[in-house]
Amino acid sequence: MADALTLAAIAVLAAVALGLVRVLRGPSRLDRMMAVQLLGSGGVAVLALLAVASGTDAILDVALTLALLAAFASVALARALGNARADGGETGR
Amino acid sequence: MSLAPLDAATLYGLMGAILVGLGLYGVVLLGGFLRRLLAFNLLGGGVFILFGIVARRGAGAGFSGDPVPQALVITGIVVAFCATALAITLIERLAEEDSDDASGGGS
Amino acid sequence: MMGLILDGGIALLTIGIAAWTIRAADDFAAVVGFVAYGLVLTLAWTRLGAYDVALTEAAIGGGATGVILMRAGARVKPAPAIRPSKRARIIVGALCAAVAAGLSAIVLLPPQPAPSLALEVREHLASTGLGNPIGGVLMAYRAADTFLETVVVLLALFGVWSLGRDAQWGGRPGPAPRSGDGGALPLFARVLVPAGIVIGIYIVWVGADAPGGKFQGATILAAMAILASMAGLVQAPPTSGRRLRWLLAAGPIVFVGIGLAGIPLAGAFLAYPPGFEKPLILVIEVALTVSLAAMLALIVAGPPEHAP
Amino acid sequence: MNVLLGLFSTVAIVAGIVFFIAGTVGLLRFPDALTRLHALTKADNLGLGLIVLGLLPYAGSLGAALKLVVIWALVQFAGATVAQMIGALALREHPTSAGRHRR
Repeated sequence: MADALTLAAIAVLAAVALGLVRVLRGPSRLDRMMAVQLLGSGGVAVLALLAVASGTDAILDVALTLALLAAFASVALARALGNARADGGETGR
Repeated sequence: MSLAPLDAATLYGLMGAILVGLGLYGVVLLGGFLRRLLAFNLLGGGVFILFGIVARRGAGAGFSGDPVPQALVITGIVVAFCATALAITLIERLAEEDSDDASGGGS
Repeated sequence: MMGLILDGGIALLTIGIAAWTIRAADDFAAVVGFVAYGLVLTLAWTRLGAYDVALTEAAIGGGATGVILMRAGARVKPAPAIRPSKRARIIVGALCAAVAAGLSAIVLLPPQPAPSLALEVREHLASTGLGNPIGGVLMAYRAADTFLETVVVLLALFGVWSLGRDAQWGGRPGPAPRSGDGGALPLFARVLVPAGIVIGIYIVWVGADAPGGKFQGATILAAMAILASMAGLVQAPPTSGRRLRWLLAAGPIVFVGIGLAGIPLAGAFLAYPPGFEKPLILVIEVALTVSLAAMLALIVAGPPEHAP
Repeated sequence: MNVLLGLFSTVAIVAGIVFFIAGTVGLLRFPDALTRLHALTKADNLGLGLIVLGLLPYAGSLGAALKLVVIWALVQFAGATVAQMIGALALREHPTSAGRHRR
């Protein structure tokens, strides 16, 4: 049971790592922003699997914090990028 | 002295060592304050992990790790954040002063 | 075995992200890399069984540090790329590799038996009434360090404020609120902020007996304040406000007050009178959480930008 | 009953992993930022949702199960918001190429 869940965590991590390679290469900044999104949901999935695999409830609290703060970071990134664009004098819609 | 067993602590310890090397390279060679600051934080992450494996190997008395180094790392992360924040504000202010000088007007 | 494969994967991913961050073409990309680095380090700390540290890394490493770096990345013009000569790269690379190799040797040849204070902590933990050994270390064994740490955070805030322009001293930090910003952000903040406040308080509360605590909880609360201000729901208070200054000082004042009371009552500065350890530690933790949350949020908000 | 529950969990978790892999394939194969965004948000949120669903029977306590659901909801909600923000930015940057994908 624990081994199977750890295997599942490895599979998710591998998928996320592969996607990360693609997203970080860009070419646009929008692609790169998805990296945080991808690692946020993937990392939370890995932590959830590990929490149940090891029966450690504390890992769920880590996952909860990660979900909250990864969301916060990616929203801040999107906003910082939006502001940079607006200041750069590009016209909006 | 004998070779450490290949376990999680050893693996992450080697990772920490490599992170310190990478961060150091960035601090020395990268151009621009922001990039150096980032590299310094990467280095810090590696140092904290090295503390973490000391904690992990000191596991005992029913704890999954020695609590003292772990508490040190928590203090370290908070202080590193404060130093980074101060440095970034300084970098921003420097950039502001530079652009004031360039446009010929002060505040 | 399965666990070791996972650990190897996390370690490789962390090193890859760190290397990518060092090599990244522009500042924005490097900041994204650094936030990703904070997220994978959280996984590494979890695998090392250091859940308290994992919580701190998730909150501060990925979240708060990432946001101030983004602020700088958006404002600071990228520095002209300096291409160090090939010789410099080889020499520095070799030296850094030597440092990494030296540290690896220390990792591979550990002292036997491993040094540990776990037994001593276990012996004395009962006297604090706490169940979380790390909380016990922070609040009893290293109480003076923890007190000075909050002072460091406060000093960092003063440092950030003092870097503002003279004319704006005492004014409000952060960008002016924009009404009708539109998009999904205001709705997101309206839902997430209340949920985040509950989670932040929960993390402080479980910190007495399980992984968690004031620094982690305070960072979550600070992040929610920043989110509300990013969404234009609230505006940062003027830094000269009397109420704000009391809020910032409350934690350190309570801490030092209880610490001083320990001299006549328990025989030492920051010693707790027997029987009152747990309630006193909880009072300090709550006061510190409130002050730390305000400090961290204001540090992220930056120096005052509007004349008072 | 237990066998059924185990089967349900296995199917849900495996399906969740398949969605994560599908998301990665989408990221690797799709031509521009907007379509990649589509692949990422759909796949990851469904993937995490299915994994959480599969883990629920083994959560051990009601509190743990509740935390799992809250975690999923947080990620789902953040994903939707960030996707909207990235999408708006993409539209502002390349109005024509982004418009091509709208029907």
